[in-house]
Amino acid sequence: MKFDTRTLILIAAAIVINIVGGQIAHFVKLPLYLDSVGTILVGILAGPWAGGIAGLLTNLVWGLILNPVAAAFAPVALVIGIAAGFLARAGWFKSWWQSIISGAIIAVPSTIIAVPIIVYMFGGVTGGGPDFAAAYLLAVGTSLIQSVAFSNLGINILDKALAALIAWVVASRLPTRLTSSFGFFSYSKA
Amino acid sequence: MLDVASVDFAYPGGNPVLSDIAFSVRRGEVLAIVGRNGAGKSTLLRLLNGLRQPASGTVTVDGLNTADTPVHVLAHHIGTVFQAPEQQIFNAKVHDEIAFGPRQQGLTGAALEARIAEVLGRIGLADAAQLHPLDLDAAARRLVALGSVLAMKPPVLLLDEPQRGLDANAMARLEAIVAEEAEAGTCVILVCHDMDFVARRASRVLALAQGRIAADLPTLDFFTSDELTRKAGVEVPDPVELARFLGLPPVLTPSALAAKWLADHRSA
Amino acid sequence: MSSRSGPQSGQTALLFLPGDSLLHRANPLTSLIFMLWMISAAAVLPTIGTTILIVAGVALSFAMGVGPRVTKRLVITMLPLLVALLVVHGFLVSRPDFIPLVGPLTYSPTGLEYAAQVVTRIGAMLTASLIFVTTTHPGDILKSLDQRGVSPGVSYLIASPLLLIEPFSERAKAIRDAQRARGLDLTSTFKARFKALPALLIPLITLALSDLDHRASILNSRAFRAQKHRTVIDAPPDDRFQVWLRRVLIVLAIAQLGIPLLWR
Amino acid sequence: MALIKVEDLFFRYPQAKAPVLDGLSVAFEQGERVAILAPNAAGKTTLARWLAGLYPDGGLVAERGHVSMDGKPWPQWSAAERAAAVQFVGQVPSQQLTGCAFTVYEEIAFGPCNLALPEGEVRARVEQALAVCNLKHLAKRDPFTLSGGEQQRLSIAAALAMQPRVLILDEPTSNLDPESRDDFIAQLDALPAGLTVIVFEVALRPSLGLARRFMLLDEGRIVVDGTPETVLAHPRCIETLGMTAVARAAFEIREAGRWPEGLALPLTLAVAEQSFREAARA
Repeated sequence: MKFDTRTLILIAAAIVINIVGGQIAHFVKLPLYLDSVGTILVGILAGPWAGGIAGLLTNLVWGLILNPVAAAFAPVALVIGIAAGFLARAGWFKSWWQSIISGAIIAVPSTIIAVPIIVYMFGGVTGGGPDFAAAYLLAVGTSLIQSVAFSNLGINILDKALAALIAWVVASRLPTRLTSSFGFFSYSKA
Repeated sequence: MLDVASVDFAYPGGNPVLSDIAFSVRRGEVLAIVGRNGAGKSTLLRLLNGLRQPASGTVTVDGLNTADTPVHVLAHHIGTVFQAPEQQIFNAKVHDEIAFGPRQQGLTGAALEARIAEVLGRIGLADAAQLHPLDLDAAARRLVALGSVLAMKPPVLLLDEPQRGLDANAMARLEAIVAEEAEAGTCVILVCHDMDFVARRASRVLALAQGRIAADLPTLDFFTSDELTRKAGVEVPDPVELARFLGLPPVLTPSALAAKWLADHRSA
Repeated sequence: MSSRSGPQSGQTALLFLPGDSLLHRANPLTSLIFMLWMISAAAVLPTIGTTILIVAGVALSFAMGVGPRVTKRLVITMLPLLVALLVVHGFLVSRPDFIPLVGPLTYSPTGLEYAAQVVTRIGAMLTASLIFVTTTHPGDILKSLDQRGVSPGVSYLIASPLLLIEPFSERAKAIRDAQRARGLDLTSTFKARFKALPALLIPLITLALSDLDHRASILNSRAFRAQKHRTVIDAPPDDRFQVWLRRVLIVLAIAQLGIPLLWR
Repeated sequence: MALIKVEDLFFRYPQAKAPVLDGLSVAFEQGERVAILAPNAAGKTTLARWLAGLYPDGGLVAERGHVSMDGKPWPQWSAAERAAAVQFVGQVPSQQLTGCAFTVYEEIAFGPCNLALPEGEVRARVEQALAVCNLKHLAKRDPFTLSGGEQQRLSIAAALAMQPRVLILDEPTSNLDPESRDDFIAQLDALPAGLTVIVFEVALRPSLGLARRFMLLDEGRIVVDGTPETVLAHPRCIETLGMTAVARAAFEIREAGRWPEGLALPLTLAVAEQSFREAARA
């Protein structure tokens, strides 16, 4: 797997967009992460492998600058990029509603990868939002692994559907001058 | 229309960027803000449109104190065209980009379309309405950014280096728009490095040096003072220099120079 | 130049702190393998061991001049995890040894023990990573990779995002200001703020893509990836002692992870 | 033999109706300093990229014609050979940085390192480029924290470290304030004499200090090629790019029938006084 120079630069830019995305969510005071918009966008423009690498490296770079814990979740981000790329290849990023469905689909494999990391490495918690949902499910008598899986899946579906929708909105409004060098993008053209 | 009263500004923990700034601009005036890089021009611009607040003193735009008015509300009274049009263009069509501002003002339907058509005509991009703004050349992109602000019909217009990278045709459009706006009573403020452009279009020059006002004079008076232009670190436009070399009365523009020369040599 | 100093060469976005300590001067590979050894130890040690590892790690960080930053990051990251783990395992996950506390609330000593085990384990691993990232400049890691003939594309993918975060963050602010100054309201209803997102994100991404075009030409014209290997200047120094230290640490790490598995 | 030769180049972008370069032919010799003036949308950046060997690239190919250096068309050059032959510096300073060097020093060293030159040679080249572009005091800075003018000097230094024979600059002065612009023009004069420099510009006045050979690029063709006086006085140049202020004043006097026949319109202030006095005597 050897990427051309443009794809390499695209991946690097997507990593930065993932990281700065949180800042933009803060500008509009919305409780969003927006940390996979760049990854999904690379999946749409340049395919599954580029998308996967963008996701993986986002979390590794995050580990270097802000929080090494993010590195533990790098495999999850990898899966998001790969899934987005395959869905784009299958033509599931051609319209806004397809993108929302694609986002919900992406949530499934990413949760499957995330749950064992959360349960076996972090004892079932992440120190973030899904913990409250998981705690509620536990309190009503669900097992730990199920609580983590349900709470993360629920939040992931919302988050990824939204991220995929935003990635689609951005991609569909890009000037052709800037996207013409990405042949893979033609799979997402209506 | 625009009033700046004894304004000081400093970034947190930094040296003062602007001190003791006071001036007002009337309807129909074209004021050029000039000075070296780092003299405080871009900070002053941000104080005028409310993106920054003065540490002391007040800035009043169209009767509104910038300290009590949210930036997006102030935007309807003072329109800013920034240096990099790419930082604000986000629609896939020139038409929609122009429509963004008036829509915020509640304009819809035929009135909106009429406004868009008028602006597209003025910036000379009527044929490009359905194109992606970023597929246009650099000068056209700059004009789209200008158009998106013109469409809001703000009583104060703030243009940051609008002349950059424009060829003769695009420049003529820009100059015509500046002249029309001033004629219509808009107060136009240019932040500008191109002194030929300032000499042709500005009625008054505000020169900043080290965060203070070094001069606030009619354009001709400013450019004919060696001391002030040196202090502000700006080039003297060639026609001003040439008129002086030739012993002609002071002028600002090539046309004025030619006219004075012709008048002077009529007898010859 | 392997130990960078002076505020000018440092990146504000990085956890790295310039300095001249033993770990700052060590070859990045040595630091990396030291970190991996510590992480492997944390994976297998009991609570008491991981606690000692954290204390030792924090002490080491102070000796290396990065103590305050490591401690601060450690506390900020671990506190929410600690609280969540105590609640989840101490009170929520049902266990045979539940003891009534007040009212309907019960707690489990084994659950609390488990929470302590997980917290100290993650804490020790985090301490190891923090010591590594605060004392090792990414530029030096990349030079070590280059030196070992790793493809220049890989170093590009790590270095470029690190360098671009600050400029992009500045750009995001400039875009926000430009949009507000043309009437975009970022303070009104949920729906309006949500609809404002494209106005902020699209310029950022189109600018990134227009950079891409230019940067690709620049990289190509600077012969990026034109040769299989590239020259490394100011390569981080290495010596026989460090080479041997790394070998010993690798063997130790494997043994630590392997022996408990064989035991079972 | 010409150093760079463009022969009947006809190029359009995919999906575009009109060609950007419409059968363009031109040649450049070693050591020449050339300014190519072009109005907006005339094909300026596209031609610059062709000259720099960045095209053909993928689907971006000429329908007709080609560009060659030393008589060898670009596609026959390897990436490393081309990088050592020609360097291109674009318009926006921050976009000319590689984005993978933590210091100014590393930014300049990046290219020579990619050529796998010995470390001593890399250092010698970097030191020389730092000196020529007056960047020694900034060597340890993060490139992205420099001002626009400094970044511009840096991208030229990084290009020079490749020791190219041709340097192509796209609107190098448009993002500079007057002081950095004057520094920059002085810098160009200090470049090695054997280096061919081709500058693309929209603005007339800054370009006058840049070159001795001028061209006007318009609608995908070179319309006129010669001295600054002939190019700037060409009607099409006046129509698309206007005139310098002193030329405009003289032109209006000529329109009034008072400028002597045969007296060239002055382009710069330096010659204007003399011309106007001559016109007054006539």
